[in-house]
Amino acid sequence: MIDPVILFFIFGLSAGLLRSELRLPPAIYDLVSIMLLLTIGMKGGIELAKQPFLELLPQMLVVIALGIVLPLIAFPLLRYLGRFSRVDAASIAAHYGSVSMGTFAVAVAYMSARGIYYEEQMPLFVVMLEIPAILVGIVIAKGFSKQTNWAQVGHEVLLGKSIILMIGGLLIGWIAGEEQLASIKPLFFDLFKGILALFLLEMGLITSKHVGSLKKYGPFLIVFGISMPMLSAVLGASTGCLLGFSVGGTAMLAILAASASYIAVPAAMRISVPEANPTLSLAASLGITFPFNVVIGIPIYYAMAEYIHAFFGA
Amino acid sequence: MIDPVILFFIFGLSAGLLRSELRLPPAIYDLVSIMLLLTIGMKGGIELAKQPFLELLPQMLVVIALGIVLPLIAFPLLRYLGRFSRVDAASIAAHYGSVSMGTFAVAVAYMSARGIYYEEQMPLFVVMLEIPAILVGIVIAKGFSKQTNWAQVGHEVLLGKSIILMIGGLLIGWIAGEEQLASIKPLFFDLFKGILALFLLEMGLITSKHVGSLKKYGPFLIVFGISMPMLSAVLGASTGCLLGFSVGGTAMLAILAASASYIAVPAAMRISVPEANPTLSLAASLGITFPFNVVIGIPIYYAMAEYIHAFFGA
Amino acid sequence: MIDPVILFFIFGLSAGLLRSELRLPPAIYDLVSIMLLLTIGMKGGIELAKQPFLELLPQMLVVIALGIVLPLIAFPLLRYLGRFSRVDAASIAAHYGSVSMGTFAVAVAYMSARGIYYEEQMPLFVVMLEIPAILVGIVIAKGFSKQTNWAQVGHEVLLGKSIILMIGGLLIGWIAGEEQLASIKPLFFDLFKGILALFLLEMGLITSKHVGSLKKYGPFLIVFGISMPMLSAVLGASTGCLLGFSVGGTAMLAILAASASYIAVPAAMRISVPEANPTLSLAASLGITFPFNVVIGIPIYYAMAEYIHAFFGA
Amino acid sequence: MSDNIKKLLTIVTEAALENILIKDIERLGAQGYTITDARGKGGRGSRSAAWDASGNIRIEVVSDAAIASQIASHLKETYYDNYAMILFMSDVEVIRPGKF
Amino acid sequence: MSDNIKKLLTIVTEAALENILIKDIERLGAQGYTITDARGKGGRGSRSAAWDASGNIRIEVVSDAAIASQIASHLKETYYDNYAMILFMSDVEVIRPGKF
Amino acid sequence: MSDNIKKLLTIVTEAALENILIKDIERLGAQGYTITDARGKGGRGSRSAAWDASGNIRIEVVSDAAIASQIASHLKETYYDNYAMILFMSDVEVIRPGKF
Ligand SMILES: Nc1ncnc2c1ncn2[C@@H]1O[C@H](COP(=O)(O)O)[C@@H](O)[C@H]1O
Ligand SMILES: Nc1ncnc2c1ncn2[C@@H]1O[C@H](COP(=O)(O)O)[C@@H](O)[C@H]1O
Ligand SMILES: Nc1ncnc2c1ncn2[C@@H]1O[C@H](COP(=O)(O)O)[C@@H](O)[C@H]1O
Ligand code: NA
Ligand code: NA
Ligand code: NA
Repeated sequence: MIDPVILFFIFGLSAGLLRSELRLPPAIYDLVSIMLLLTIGMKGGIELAKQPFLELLPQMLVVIALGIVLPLIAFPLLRYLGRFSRVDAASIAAHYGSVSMGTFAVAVAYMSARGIYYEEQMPLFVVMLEIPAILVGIVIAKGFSKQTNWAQVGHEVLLGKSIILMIGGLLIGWIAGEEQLASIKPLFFDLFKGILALFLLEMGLITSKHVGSLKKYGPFLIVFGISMPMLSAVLGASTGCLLGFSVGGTAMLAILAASASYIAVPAAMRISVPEANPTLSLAASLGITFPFNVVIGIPIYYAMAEYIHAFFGA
Repeated sequence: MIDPVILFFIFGLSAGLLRSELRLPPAIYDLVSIMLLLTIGMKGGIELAKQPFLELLPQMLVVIALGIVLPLIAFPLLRYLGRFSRVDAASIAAHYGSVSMGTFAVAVAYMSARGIYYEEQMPLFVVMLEIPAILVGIVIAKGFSKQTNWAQVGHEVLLGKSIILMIGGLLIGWIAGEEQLASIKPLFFDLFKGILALFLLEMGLITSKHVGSLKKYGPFLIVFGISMPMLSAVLGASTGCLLGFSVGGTAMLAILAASASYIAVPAAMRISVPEANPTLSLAASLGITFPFNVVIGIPIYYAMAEYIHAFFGA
Repeated sequence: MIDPVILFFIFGLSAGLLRSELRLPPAIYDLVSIMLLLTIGMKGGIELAKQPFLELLPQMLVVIALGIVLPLIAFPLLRYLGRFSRVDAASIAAHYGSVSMGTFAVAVAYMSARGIYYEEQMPLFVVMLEIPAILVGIVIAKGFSKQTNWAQVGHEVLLGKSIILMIGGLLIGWIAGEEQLASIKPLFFDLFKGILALFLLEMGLITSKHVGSLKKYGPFLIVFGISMPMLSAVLGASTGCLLGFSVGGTAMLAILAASASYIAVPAAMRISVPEANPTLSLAASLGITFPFNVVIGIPIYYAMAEYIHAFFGA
Repeated sequence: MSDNIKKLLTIVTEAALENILIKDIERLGAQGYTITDARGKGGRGSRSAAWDASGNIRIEVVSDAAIASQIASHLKETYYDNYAMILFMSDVEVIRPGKF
Repeated sequence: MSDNIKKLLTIVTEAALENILIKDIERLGAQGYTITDARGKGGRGSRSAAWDASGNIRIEVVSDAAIASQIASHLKETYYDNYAMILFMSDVEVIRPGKF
Repeated sequence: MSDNIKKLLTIVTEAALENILIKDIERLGAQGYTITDARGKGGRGSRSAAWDASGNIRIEVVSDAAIASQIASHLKETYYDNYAMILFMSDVEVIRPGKF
């Protein structure tokens, strides 16, 4: 049975494709994203507080390595199979190396609806995975060019809206703990799935605008937008299994690896690699990969995690 | 005892008339309307899923006929008693033939607060009733003029914000069903009356701006704005009784018939019958009929339904 | 243990000082303030309905006197110790004579988290305290000058957004009563602390912008921004004890006295005493006093109330 | 004063016209437009932007003089009688004249 | 260059002044005005529009030259010293000169 | 036409550039700027402002001619190739010429 929040995405997508007047005010899109990011962060923080932080360090390094490897795989595919220019290939690769908060939010809802356990450190990994691919993308596009203002890139990336909200949420959850946060639970936790539904409605509307530009760029982008996440999911699931994660945690890492950024990376690329065409990467990540992942991908990646565990786990 | 959400309307109206600085940002008005429409739609969809759709078809045709008849009654009253120009009379008639979502939302709250049962298909009828009056209004104003871009009118009407949200909600409710929607219940269902209170606060503020322009148009509009809904309610209640509805359902159809549009119809008339003065129809529907209906009308129409049932029912 | 809503304030403040991109859309800030003010008003109104109004009149007069005395104490300190110009000293004095809704909201959360009883009329006193200091400030700045448009000042002050929302909430709570308001409780009451968290996040971001301008105005403003509220709290607590309030009520009056306005008074001063530098008063009330009060002050003022009660009470 | 002088046409009108007007503007040859939300007051009363039905938009079009006056007279004929609308024009210097 | 040339007066100032300024503008004879929300920076520092107290508005008034300069000098005398405010004027061509 | 005639430079571009552009503008000598949010369409397609990544801003700078053309050419060289951006200039009369 399809999750009702996915129905909101399909509804938004259809309304957009039918060119209806429906749109959410930008301020509401902002509110909804802010609440999702804070809640995801807090959920992670609450759980993280329960375990020693130092044990996570090696895992974090492995996850960062995954974030470096993914764009390095995507780039040659795009450059040589897809025949994209160097900068465009680098920029798209960065999108696919990084992660999508929206996909992660849907995955969180998916797991909790099914009561599937996953390791609590996932929100931390989201932050870890968001950043390296951006840096790799810039370096591929421009080399270690003097022209790149690394201080500015660093600021942009670390203090961007989504990272800071997630880190803020993590810290608040960590410091306050579950009991203390009970008083704000009705807003942030109980409304989570409803807020996610509104978010996906808007994502559907936004996606509908990018589906159109797909025609321009031919079938390669469509193929890439589906097969790259599958490949990344295999790598993500293998990494999860290697780190000894539960099936849920393995699936989560697969989902994170499979997801492609459409907020943090486009913003960073726009400033650091302006020669790259933003329509191209958004058409792929928003027009193909995001809908594929939330509607079809998540259950596939979960099955993948089960499969890997059955063979290599335990 | 007056419902507290009505107190919010009165508060907004008073604040507006006192020329206070209070206003809700347009983005919030949008959010609140979107949530009300989605929720009403979903509530209807959940119930519709429980019964065979085909049985509704004849009812739907009757309701559409009601939506055609109402403006045809209103027009001559306005044209010959009220001495309005042809286009103004046609436009106002369209407003009164159509429905007001806000009034319907208050009626939903009224019924559920009193535990009154009504037929589940009401949200479907809202959609059915919204459209015909617009087309009738345009035809009265312009004849079957070649100048009218009917494709554009159709698009405007069917894909307008309120219709699409309600239909989207209906479909989501229908497909997902009550159990599945439990996860988004805290946002959409539990907060419904609170959101309605915010909506009515804003409606009060907006209404206050239209009360002023009533003076300009003399007493006829005031008399019309109260007696037309009463007349429509009688027709609506009779139709409901004829269709074999419960007292609650009969009252609901009376309320729908009595309500006058202030969102979908003004937008459609502005584009299709631009010669009509929008201040005129909004002064009537927002400045008179909406407050009359939500504060006084709903209980009257309910009594009407009981009365009709006592005589003709069973 | 620090309240989690305070963590949101600290998070916003840190994000702002780190110059992150994070900001809440103005429409959301508006929504959040509107909901807090309505809720506080309704809570007060519900309680007020339970007791005879006339008994409150003498208390209200005493509280108004407090609102007149506070700026008269602050002014000479600012003028002669701080060497501010007459208009600047008058304007800052008005800020400190008036109250901060945000601080009151945090205090409400503080008390309810600890189950501390306080007199129900507090929201009424908030309204009483907001106004006199503004008038005193204008008179100190300009004398009873003919130039001052008192009608306009009155309108500005009495119908300003925050006052009208609080009065509206009070009346709705009073008329409807607790039982009737149960239907809107999920939005306004259950989400209160979550909404307060979002509000404080934004307040942290806004505060961060004012911390910077403190450097310009030297250490006097910092000292004043901490010691003036302490002094006011002593007066507020004494008044509370004198009026025979409980420890909670005494602490509340201390907190109200200690808080400094940053919404209503700046707006009124900007129009009525435009020669006063708004950066100066906001740097003090937002950059120093608000954070001091919500993070450290409230428990101190509560201890103060206990102390006074132990000595003079009962 | 060579060919890098173009016309800036500014239109202030009801938000409800947005979709229709941009079709007209493109059809009449403009290479682009910029829209901001606005409120205001004029001969047809106050438009407060408090909600959908009462907002204004402010459209700017940079184009050569012929297109600008064509758009202006089309709008005047089609919408002036029935909609709140004003328009005004001025000369602006642009950097890439070929673009407009 | 006949009587369909009017003045466009643009004022950028603190949002808090909105209600007062539009009274002034109407009293001094303008037939209308258009307002957009803005942010910015000038001699009186940065105005970020992050919340109520720190926003700017941008007011445009089309009128004949006499009224425009009357408004300009009234604003200059009354508000320049104490409020963040700039104003500038230019010629614009209008279509229905009688309207302004 | 004395020294109270200044240049008004208007820039319409992607919202993502806001922080960078205002640094450039200040560095090149402008005494202030005003920004409004906008949407629009041009050679680089439609920018609907429906969410963060697709909004435009409209920046106005009043300054003397030398600074205006310096800013204009800096922007042209640095951003025109890779960003959605237009700019145009006109003369405006200001009241306190020393301020700009
Ligand atoms: N003299 C004016 N100066 C500036 N804007 C105006 C003027 N007159 C009208 N407007 C704007 O144009 C809109 C429509 O004008 P009108 O058709 O005169 O009601 C108004 O809502 C204002 O925003
Ligand atoms: N040189 C300028 N160019 C464009 N806008 C300006 C300029 N100077 C000031 N402004 C705008 O006018 C407002 C008030 O200016 P000021 O009084 O100089 O602080 C600022 O917040 C800006 O929005
Ligand atoms: N001819 C034009 N008139 C007015 N605004 C324009 C024009 N062309 C482009 N723009 C604006 O400038 C932005 C960037 O233009 P472009 O680089 O041509 O895509 C567009 O999104 C529009 O807002
Ligand atoms: Na990825
Ligand atoms: Na009707
Ligand atoms: Na105080």
